[in-house]
Amino acid sequence: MHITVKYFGQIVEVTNTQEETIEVVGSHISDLVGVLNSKYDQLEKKDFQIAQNQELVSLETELIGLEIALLPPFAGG
Amino acid sequence: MHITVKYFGQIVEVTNTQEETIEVVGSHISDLVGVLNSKYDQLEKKDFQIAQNQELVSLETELIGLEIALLPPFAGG
Amino acid sequence: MSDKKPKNVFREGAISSDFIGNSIYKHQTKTSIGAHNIFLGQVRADEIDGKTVAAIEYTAYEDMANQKFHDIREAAFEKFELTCMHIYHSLGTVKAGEICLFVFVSSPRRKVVFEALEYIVEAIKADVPVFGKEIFEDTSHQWKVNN
Amino acid sequence: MSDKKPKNVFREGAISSDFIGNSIYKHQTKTSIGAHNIFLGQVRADEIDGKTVAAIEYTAYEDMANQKFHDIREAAFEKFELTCMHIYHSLGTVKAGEICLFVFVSSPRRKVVFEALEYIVEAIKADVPVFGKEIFEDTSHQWKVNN
Repeated sequence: MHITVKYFGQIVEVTNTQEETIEVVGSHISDLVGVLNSKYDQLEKKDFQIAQNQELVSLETELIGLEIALLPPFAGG
Repeated sequence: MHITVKYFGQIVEVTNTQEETIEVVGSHISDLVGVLNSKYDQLEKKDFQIAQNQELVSLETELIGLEIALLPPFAGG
Repeated sequence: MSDKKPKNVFREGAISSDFIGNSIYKHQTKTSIGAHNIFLGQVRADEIDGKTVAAIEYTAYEDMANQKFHDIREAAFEKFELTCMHIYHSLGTVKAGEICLFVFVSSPRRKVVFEALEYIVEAIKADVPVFGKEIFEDTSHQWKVNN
Repeated sequence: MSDKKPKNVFREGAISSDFIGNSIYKHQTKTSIGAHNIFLGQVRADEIDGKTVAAIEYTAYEDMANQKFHDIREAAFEKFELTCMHIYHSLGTVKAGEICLFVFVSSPRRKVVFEALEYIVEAIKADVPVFGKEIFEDTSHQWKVNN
């Protein structure tokens, strides 16, 4: 599956890009995170939540093919 | 004792004056209120607190000769 | 920063939005502040028995009121870690829609300002001898009572 | 008055005191309002390891953030009897002393605005994907985290 992945805040300091398309074999968020961890070796040290189609999800959530975002700790206000 | 008495808000509608000097025989706030009730027959219908020297007092408080104020319900803000 | 002598909290007439905006502006030099909380009391055009409130005419036992505002201010600085606090209250006529009370607290952190502002506003309503004559559009009136 | 479509809550750069003053002014035609409560977040010049924060650079996952602001707004109108609610958040650079968050609630009665404002500000801090890069005076940086 091809998934659009967006990066924000300090995650961009690891990926050096704000958005890319990732090819995933497997059907869960955890499979995508596995691909990202092998691609970016600094990513495991970072604290982030994952949104799929703008809703927070867990590693066990199924990939539905819509936009994924890696969100570091919120700092609004 | 001669006491300066100030009136505020709706109390002024009963007394028709904002300030006057009242001659009191007796030494407590209750004695002053007795004089005022005989002078203004509508006063007993009014809800008010009494301040002596800018502090709220009760009917049992002693008159010390300083300024008295009749304060109807507060409506600040 | 607390101070000893009661200030005059009262302003003649309504408190303007320009005055409030300017007061906010003046705090931008205080860079230890992280959170401001502002309460504004606005005169409501309440309808009572078919008559509409057009304005409130405020009077006060001014010396005692300023002393009470001062006591509230001192107590709030004692209880809460505040950087600044400002209170302004109208005297005289304030029309429906206009602002009659402006309370402004600032602190490094937000939790403090929420608690402090509510404490201060409730104390003002309960303890300060201010009186309000609600003037209806037909010029009749009734006396406002805080609850 | 709730509405269905998410608005854009974000403003480029700091929120000015004039904008806030003007927003207050516009509410003076709404004569059912008795109480306004305003929260302002201001960027602090925190000192960390001898370095001073000069500014915060805000970014956001904008679509999701606007949806979250919208959800918070709907939930607040559901829970509290509010007449109006406005939220503005900065994107881009906001210098120390400048305002980055402006939340404004209004209601006929005061108890409601205190509860509603705190609810909204806490929800914004917890749920909205906004990110803040604290830029020190020497141009180094660290990432801000809400607590």
